[in-house]
Amino acid sequence: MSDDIIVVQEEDFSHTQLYDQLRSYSGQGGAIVTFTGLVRDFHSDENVDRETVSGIFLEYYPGMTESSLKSIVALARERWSLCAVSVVHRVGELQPKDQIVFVGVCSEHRQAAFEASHFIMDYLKTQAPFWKKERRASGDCWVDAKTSDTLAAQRWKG
Amino acid sequence: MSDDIIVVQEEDFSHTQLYDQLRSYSGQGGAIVTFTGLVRDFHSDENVDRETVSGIFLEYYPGMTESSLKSIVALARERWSLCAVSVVHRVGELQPKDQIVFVGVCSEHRQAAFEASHFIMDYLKTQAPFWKKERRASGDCWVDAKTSDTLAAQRWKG
Amino acid sequence: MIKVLFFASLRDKLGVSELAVSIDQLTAISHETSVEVLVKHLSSQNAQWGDILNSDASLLIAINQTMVESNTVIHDGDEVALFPPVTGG
Amino acid sequence: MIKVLFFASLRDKLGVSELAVSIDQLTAISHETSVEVLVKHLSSQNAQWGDILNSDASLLIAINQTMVESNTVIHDGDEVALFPPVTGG
Repeated sequence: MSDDIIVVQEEDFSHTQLYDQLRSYSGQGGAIVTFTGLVRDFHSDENVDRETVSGIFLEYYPGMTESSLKSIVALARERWSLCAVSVVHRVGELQPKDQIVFVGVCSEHRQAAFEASHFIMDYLKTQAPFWKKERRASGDCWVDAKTSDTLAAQRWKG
Repeated sequence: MSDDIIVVQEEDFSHTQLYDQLRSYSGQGGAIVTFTGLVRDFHSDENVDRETVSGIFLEYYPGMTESSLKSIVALARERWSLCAVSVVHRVGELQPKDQIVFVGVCSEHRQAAFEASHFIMDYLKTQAPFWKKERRASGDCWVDAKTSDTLAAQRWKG
Repeated sequence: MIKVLFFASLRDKLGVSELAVSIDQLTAISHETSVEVLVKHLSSQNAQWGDILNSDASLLIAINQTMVESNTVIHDGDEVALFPPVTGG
Repeated sequence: MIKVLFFASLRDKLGVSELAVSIDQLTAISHETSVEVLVKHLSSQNAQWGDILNSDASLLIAINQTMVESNTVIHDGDEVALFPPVTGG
């Protein structure tokens, strides 16, 4: 538990290094699930056509963001038996195709690893103070929160 | 779709290389989920105490195993919109902590990537012809199929 | 003093990222110094701020870096943050 | 001829991994040459095989590398595989 990695940083992260760490902490774990989010090079929502995005800016709330991620991981550990958890989220200016976020979970069984990593991402998307501004062809624009993300997080309740 | 990687091999695989390939094939995909199964160094089921396992032997049905994996990936592609899928499964003699299986999925949204990779693993566990023999302290023993795996696969139906 | 922080689109619209409010400015409005009272105070400073703060029902609130509801009471020395729904990941 | 393959624990118990059966040996038992008839033929070869093949209701069957039910008809030249439930991953 003390080996959990929870980091907010500007620099890119090494997927290899994060995977190797999870594997080395695996203990009795036989299942590792990783999620990686990449910057997409277009914007789309229900109301507008796709538009090219040349980059994004990620803002956060230093202090609160980290403790929010820790709380989310603690919630996951209450629900599932997990050997190791890693969460890395980047902030600042990012380019299309850049890695934004990594969530990795190692557990004894695959069910727990899949569910816990999915849960952490759904909660991160709706609870952790990060805000995304897209550099669109039509100008910079703060991204609106998505109803689908709120619904995704709600389905873990009750 | 032609870029899908579906391989059965004795050699270890490089998690880094498989992840990098998924990322390079990502297209409009913003979400990559990977699952890795590791050889556990103990045996346990409901009926017996934990027992040390010094290694496993993985048998397969050359030809059928590969086509079974292809069918499972095709089923996943019918259900979810996926940019790239990779499945690598090892066979032969493996040591504790060795990587056994890799399933990686890249898709536009995280929901599809999580669900499709989970689906592929659940189907692989119950449909793909692989058989595991454990080198236990008490002697070699073919592993029994688990009811929990059958139930996990069934929950994707109907 | 109460430290008030604004983030992302809210900060851009208000044109300020941080300001200090004396607890007395809140008790002058109501003896129950809730976040709602803070918003009332800020709205009274500037008509445009009032429009911005009251038009968006989805604004989130944190006191001392923990999410709270708008009826939560603020104490002297607290750090209060107002921000739009989050969009990370 | 029909090529019959056994895998894993079933192969170990039977002591054979592959054998050839003539389609005539099946038509001698029944004109409908299903997998059940093949199992009946194999069981008649050896009492121990009979015990092994009939004791395990969970055996899986593939014809030409596709999973089938036990009432599926076998044709001359087919590859039939019998094996226990799979345990990969």
